[in-house]
Amino acid sequence: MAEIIDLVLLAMLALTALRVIFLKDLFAVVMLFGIYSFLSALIFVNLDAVDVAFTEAAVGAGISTVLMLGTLALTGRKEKPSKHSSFLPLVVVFVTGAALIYGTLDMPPFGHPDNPVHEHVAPRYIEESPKEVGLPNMVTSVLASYRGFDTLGETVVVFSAAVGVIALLGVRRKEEGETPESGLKEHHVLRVVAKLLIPLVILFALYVQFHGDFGPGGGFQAGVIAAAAFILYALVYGLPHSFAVIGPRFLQILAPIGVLLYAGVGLFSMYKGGQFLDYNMLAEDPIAGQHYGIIIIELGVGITVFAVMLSIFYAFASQAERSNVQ
Amino acid sequence: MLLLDIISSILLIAGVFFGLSGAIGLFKFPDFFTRVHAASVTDSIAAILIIGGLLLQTSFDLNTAKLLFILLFLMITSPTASHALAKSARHGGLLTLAENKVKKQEHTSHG
Amino acid sequence: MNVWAGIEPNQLISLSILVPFIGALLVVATGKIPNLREAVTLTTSVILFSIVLAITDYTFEGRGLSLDVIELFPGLGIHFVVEPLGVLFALVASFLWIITSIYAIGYMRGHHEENQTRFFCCFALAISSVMAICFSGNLLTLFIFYEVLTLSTYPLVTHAGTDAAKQGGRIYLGILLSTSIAFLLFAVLGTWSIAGTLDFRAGGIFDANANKAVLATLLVLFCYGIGKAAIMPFHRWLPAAMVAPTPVSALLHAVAVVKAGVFSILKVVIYIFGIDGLKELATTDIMLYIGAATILLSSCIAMTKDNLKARLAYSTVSQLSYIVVGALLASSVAAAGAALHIATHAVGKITLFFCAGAIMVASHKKNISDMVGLGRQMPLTMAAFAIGAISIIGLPPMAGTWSKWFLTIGALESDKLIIVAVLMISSLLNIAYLLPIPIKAFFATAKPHQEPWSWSQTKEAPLACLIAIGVTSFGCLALFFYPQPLVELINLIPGVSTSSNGEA
Amino acid sequence: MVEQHLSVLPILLPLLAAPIAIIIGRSYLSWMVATIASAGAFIFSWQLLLAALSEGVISYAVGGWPPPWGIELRVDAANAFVLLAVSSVSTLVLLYARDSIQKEIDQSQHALFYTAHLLCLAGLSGILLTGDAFNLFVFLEISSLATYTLVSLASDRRCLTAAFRYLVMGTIGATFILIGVGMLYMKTGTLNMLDLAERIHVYDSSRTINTGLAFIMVGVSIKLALFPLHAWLPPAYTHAPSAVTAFLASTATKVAVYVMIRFIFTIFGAEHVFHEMGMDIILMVLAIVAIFKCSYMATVQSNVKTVLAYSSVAQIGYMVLGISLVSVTGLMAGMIHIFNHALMKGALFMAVGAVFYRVGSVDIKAFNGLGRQMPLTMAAFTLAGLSIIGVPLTVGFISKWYLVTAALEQDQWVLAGLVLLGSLLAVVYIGRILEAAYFQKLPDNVDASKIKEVPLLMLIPMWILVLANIYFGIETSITTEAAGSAAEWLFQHTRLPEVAQ
Amino acid sequence: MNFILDYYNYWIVVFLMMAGFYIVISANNLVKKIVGLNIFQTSVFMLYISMGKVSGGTAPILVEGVTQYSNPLPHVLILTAIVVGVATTAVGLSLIVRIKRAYGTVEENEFENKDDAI
Repeated sequence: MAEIIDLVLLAMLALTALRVIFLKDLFAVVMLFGIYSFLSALIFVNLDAVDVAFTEAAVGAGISTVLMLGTLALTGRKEKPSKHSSFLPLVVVFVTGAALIYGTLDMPPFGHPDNPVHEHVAPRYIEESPKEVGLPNMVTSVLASYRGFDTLGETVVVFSAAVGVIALLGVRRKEEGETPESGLKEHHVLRVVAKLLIPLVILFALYVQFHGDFGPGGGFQAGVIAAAAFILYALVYGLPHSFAVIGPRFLQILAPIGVLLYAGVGLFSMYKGGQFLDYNMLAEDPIAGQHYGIIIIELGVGITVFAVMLSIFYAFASQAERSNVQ
Repeated sequence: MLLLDIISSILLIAGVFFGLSGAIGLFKFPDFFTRVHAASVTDSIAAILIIGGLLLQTSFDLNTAKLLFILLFLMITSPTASHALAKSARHGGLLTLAENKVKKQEHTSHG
Repeated sequence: MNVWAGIEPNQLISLSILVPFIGALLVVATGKIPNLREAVTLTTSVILFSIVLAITDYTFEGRGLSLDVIELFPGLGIHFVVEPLGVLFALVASFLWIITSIYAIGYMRGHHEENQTRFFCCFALAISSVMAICFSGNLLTLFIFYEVLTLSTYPLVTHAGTDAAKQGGRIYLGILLSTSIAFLLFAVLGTWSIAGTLDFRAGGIFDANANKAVLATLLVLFCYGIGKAAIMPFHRWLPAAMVAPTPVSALLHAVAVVKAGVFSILKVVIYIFGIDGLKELATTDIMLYIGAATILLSSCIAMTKDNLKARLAYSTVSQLSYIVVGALLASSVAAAGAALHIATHAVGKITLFFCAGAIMVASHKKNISDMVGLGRQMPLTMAAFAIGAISIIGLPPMAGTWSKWFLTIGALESDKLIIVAVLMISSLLNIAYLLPIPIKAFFATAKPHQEPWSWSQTKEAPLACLIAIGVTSFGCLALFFYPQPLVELINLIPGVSTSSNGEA
Repeated sequence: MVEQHLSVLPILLPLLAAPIAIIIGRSYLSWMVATIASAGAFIFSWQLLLAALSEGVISYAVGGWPPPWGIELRVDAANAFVLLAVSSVSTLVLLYARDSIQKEIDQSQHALFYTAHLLCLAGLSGILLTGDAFNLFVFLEISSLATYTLVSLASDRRCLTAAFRYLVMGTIGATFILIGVGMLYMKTGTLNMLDLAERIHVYDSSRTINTGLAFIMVGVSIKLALFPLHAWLPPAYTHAPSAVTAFLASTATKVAVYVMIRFIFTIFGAEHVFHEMGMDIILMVLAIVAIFKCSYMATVQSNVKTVLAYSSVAQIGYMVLGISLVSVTGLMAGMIHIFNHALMKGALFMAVGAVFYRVGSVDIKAFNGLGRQMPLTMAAFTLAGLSIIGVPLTVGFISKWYLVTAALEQDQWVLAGLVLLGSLLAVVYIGRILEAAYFQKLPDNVDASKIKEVPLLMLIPMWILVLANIYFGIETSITTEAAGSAAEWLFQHTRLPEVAQ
Repeated sequence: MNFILDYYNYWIVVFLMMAGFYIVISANNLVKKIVGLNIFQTSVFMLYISMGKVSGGTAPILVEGVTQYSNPLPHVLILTAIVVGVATTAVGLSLIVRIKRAYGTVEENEFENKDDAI
């Protein structure tokens, strides 16, 4: 059964990808990309990767698509027909593809439980992590504890993305802004519904943030969702209003604070005499220590991701407004 | 128990049917507004039916609550979305089929 | 006479390199006051000469001096050793530096040259690196200071700063750097990887079972890598460098650069391959004949040149090949001749260049065709020119005689009659392109009718120049009548002797 | 305390300083923070190198989880040596940047610049120190993102397209590495490098492993701009701000070279890569082509930064050549050149940046007559240029010496000759610039009074690097020992092909 | 048949990767390049996730009575990789916006011939 669903989804993915290649209308291309990543999220669910699916849906189908649309708003939605021949790319792609296919031939068969992947390192995660870390969600315990350094790096990546976007686009300060004519004034229904939804969304974000230890979710997803709430607010009520709620400068403080929070946990454990990010040191009882550590660092991740996503959106949106004003 | 299963599967099948019909309509219908109409069929009635079917599958625990929440959200959001679409299309100056007809006639009568 | 007795002998080496270096710094420091600056130059050169003399004494006493500076690579570093050949070169260089600086002072002032401070500074630097080359104890040291010499003389060549100067400088640097990096460094590294050492050792450093073909290649690489020896086809830089002011030409073509080249070749032949080892290499003869060809060809080219300095330059090319040939003849006597030729050619050629410079300063004449009857104007200069010319040609009673004599004997000894013939023919060619200049200057008459000669019409170069010319031309004579010290020195070189039957 | 955490501190310091720098937001203060952090990283990496030389290898289990379950930082002579080069250059560049970016980057973005620089430093250090294949990918992305930002900070609009091209190429490269690592993981079930090395040999002949190797090699080659994949480098280095170029040219590609060394020798084993896959031939050919093609390209450019950029690609060729010789000496030559080239290129680009600071252009015409106007800067440029050429008593000579010796060890006479011929092209492209500086007259339209020496804060780092060029060219024991023991370490812990034994 | 069942997943994923890769290197419009980049990366993620799958296993969240879990490690790696991907996308897109402002176009061949090559 699972295989069939898998196959169907993969087929749909292939069709989407092909369409993307040949379509010239960039708006449609971006939309198809949204669909593409949503489909892949479904595949991830089908392959038991619920956390990944969650993230992919939130990021690929969500943030990325929004950003791309924002870019299109500034760059125009038509792709010009290109003259240069697509022969060389085809050759490159075929060679690479052939190499990959060649590589797959010795791959362990799909889904067999005795593949080396399931034999060597993973078993400890599956068997020991509930005892060592004490979380039912192994993904979270591996993510936050065993490979916490990776996640610190991930947070820093997000942070540096924010640095890059701000450096490139900057964020128009509120004070220089003109009268808040942006937003969707006349859509009364929308405004009401948005008012209704935003608190719920934020609530949900908090749920995801702190329930991540037990079910799918965690700081990253939570951050994205919370950011989505504010993006909705900004879309409906206009940038100036959302600037009034959370200003870009504040976000610029918030994002690094998340990183510092994360790294601070590591430093504290070092101060306690353990290795960097050794949560066992945070409390007398190692399990409790793991809990504290994971909650705090997830919080750090959440804060950073929220701040970064929102300020990236601000950057793009204020660009769009600037071009509207002009 | 069996009864519940039967009902739920009926609901599900019905939901799937409406979903499909909505999709077909989305392709087949002539202009924007009619298409929005078809689409909204998908995300209103079809969604309700499917979630209802799923509700009957659950053993009335946390999942049930979650499903109900999802239903609630859909009930709020999807009509709003269709409304927003249509409204902005209207603002964009898009006309319905009928209006188009009228316009054409005016053209012919004038010219 | 040894004023340096107080100093630890080995330190004399570092002194001989540091003194000119410090001199250079002082020159820069005193650049504002020309007289002081020139005084610095002169004193430095005198001090240097005395140091070299002291070193010579130790050498005659048979005390080998050596000095380890720093280790660049495991078991290999900058290392200095005093050996007779180096001492010979050092003597020539340091002595002629005194003369050249006397001359240069007169010339530069008489010629109103620009930025003379840079000139004297680089001059001293060049001498310092020459000293380092003389006493270099291994190939690496030799190579390093060979490059330093190239770089420090580059500003001298481009001194004028004109486009011509830049062009000449480009060729000069281009050829010397390229050959040294592409061939010489390659050869050095090859030697290092084969022999495992780069020290200069009597009788060579390669063991008997080293691959002869590779060694033969190495020899070729060395001969061409040492571009300063100006073996054809890598001789272009020498005429190109003629744009430099005359003292520079004197330094380059008589003292420092070219001699450093042939000296390096001699060093390589004697201490890396070993004169006996040379006999077994296939390429020795090839290079030998290339050298011989260089002798003849460049002599012929020299004849076609009307510009005096250009002609002298080509004559230098041919004279250098004498030394190369002497080295490659693989006979002890020929090697001795080659070594001696370093000295004799130095004095001879420097005289000629001094004269050329003097003529340029005094009468602003560059071309030989204009110098007809110049003897009436500058009799002393022209007389000196004649002396130098005869010495270069190798006729008694001039110094050149001896070196050519030994070379010829060496050629006969290793019965290479062709080389003998080449030497003879080239001497004739020398006569043909050098002697006419003074002869025309004295006896040919520029104007059909002219009043009898009197001192009144003389218009000689500045006194400083004349003194220098006098000293060098006297040197040409002196070295003919009293060559013994040099000869003894040469006989100290292992495997080299002036007596035809081999042992010193 | 410090000793215990020595191997994580060089990453941690810049990583913590970056957020602080952006919170501060003031140009001067964030500069202070960045410089102090980088200097601290330098000190720690120095101690780290000493420790690695004495102890051989230092393993640090992040989070207290033993490898292969946790992420391990694994320090040996090789990465400690490269780390030292990176952190020292970073510190000098930060000193230099203070004045340099005044002219090139808008005041409001200085804090962002320092933050990005710190992030880049942290990423590079992470790449060097980590012992985990996937963690390496993460830090690679940190440094890359920071790099794209840094490149795009320049005022010239062409920096944008350059940065974008860099971004696309870099991401493709990173994704290739990701694919390769995935294939290794799929076969071995582990990501820890040492564990990989042990388990991988079971599958030496496996097509999956070989494909993984191929993809990793291609990905890394993009990152280190090996010859056919170098298209992104010249524009990026040309249009980035001078301080950025000085930093990137002397660190980023070097780290990529290290990654290649690490993957070849530690993970796959030289025996497999070179002997069975025959990669040494491929690398050697590419390196030779790179040396000649790109040195030639350098001789025909008019923009001096482009000249130096192409020369960098050529110099990378020398490093890869050293690796491809598959001998301790060859690898040592490569490692030494990583360090030495950092010194040369850092100094050269700093000098060029100084020229831009005064003249406002880096076209070769802009150098006309600068020999008189900016004597110190041009002297620095000259010395560093001689070092690139490989003149004795400079570091360039040392690198070349070892490279050629390594070639001759294996009787590769032709190769040795080619290396030396390649350096002749350096004579040409450096010579052109020097000639302009010393023999051309200053153009009449600029007034000589404006063109004077740059501030001391720019000259000092420049000259520190130049003097290092000469010092390490004479007192070679330090670099030789470090690089030598690094090379030996790598060779002891890899399975060797016969040729090297 | 069994062979195909074992590998069809990998093959389709490879096809998807190559589709994305082709878009990246062939597209002339920068936005489309970025889209291709995302498709490329997402497909690579799928490769990882597929290797973590254990047929008959469930999501790696502890539940009583379940013994067969899928491998959590690839999930963790891909969570990180997704974040990296979106970060790159954001920077790339903002570069595109700036390029549009500086050159007035986002078609590669158009702005390339607006400047001299390097």
